[in-house]
Amino acid sequence: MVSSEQMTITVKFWSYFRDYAGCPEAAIEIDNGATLAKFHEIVCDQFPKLADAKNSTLKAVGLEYEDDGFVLSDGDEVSFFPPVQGG
Amino acid sequence: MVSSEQMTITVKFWSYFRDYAGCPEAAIEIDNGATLAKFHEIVCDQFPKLADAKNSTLKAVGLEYEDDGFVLSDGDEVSFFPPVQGG
Amino acid sequence: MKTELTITTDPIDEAALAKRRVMDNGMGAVVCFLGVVRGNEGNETIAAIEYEAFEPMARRQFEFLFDALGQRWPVEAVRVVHRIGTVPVNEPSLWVEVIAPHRAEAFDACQFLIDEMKQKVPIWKKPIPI
Amino acid sequence: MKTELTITTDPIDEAALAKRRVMDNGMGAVVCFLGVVRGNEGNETIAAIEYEAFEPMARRQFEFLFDALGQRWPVEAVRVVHRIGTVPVNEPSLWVEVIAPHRAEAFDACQFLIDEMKQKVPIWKKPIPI
Repeated sequence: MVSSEQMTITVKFWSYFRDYAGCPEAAIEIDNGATLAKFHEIVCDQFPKLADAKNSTLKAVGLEYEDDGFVLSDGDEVSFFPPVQGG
Repeated sequence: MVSSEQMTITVKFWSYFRDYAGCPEAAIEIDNGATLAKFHEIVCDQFPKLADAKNSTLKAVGLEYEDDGFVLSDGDEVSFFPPVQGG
Repeated sequence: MKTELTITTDPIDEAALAKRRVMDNGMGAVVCFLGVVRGNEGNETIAAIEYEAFEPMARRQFEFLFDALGQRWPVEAVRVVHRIGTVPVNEPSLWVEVIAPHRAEAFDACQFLIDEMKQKVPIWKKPIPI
Repeated sequence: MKTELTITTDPIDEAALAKRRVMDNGMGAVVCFLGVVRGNEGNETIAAIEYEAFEPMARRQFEFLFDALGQRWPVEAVRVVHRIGTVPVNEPSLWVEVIAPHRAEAFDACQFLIDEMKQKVPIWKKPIPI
């Protein structure tokens, strides 16, 4: 159960980050008001292989890129992925 | 009749230079060893409207551009035309 | 500016795309780019590339790029087709078309779109060995 | 480098040209350019442009440009179609295709060819009023 000081954030992993995490997505509990940077740290603690790619990780909330300072809200859907390679 | 000190050069006019000259081509007699520059002068004397466009005239001998210093030979085919506009 | 974005597992049909082109009388330049899967990736010989897209985000990011392009150049229309799934060697994975009044802006806008796409649009590739 | 030059009074058939394309497995980029007759030339509204070519010299000059291009970029193939005679507004007068391993060189080589063509190849245009 989530306490009133915590929120649930869904994180999706794309491309080989899915292999690193071992799953396509996860629901993570985190303190209210946490930033995207803090969330990233927590996810890296839980999925250590993602920590190795931390500096090259691209981060989106919903359908848009967001900076580390972005303050998450309960129910946000975060995506972590490696550099894109379209074309 | 062409004397042995003279040669015959054919000149072709392209695009609106044909209208300026009033004909698509002409055979011109000129001294042996004349340069393309000298030939151009003589053609401009004969077709005065071409003299107005003298500085923007492009000059070819056969199928290649040549400089004013190019020395003509008997039977050469010269082309004079305005700036090209392909595409 | 007219825009058309297709993200599909179907092969890219250039002839059909050319036939559907509609352009204004004031337009003088069409630039098309095809990105084609090469038979080697690094030192490895491959059979195909598998493209994966986070499609809703890819669509949003393409919209941003179309907006940026339209603010910068007087382009009449942009069409993009990105094939995803398995794309065999020698087949196109990307087709981009830009229609503009003049040549220079059509080339610049087309290259801008591809450059930016390769930075922003969440599509990834995985080489499939022979 | 493979080259193909067509100077013709026939309309340019993009779909047929696309179908006839053959490219090596090492090639990753195709850039096509279409130059289309605009409905106005300066301030004048026109119906068509009449293109005139000094064709043997145009062919020779294109050969020089193909040679220069091949020395500068690792291009596999260049195809050029220039329509001459009367080309109605909204129809293409020029089609250029460059095939190369990578995008940047395909774009650069294609633009080089068109820029140089507009300086060197003896083709002229005359607007046909409505």
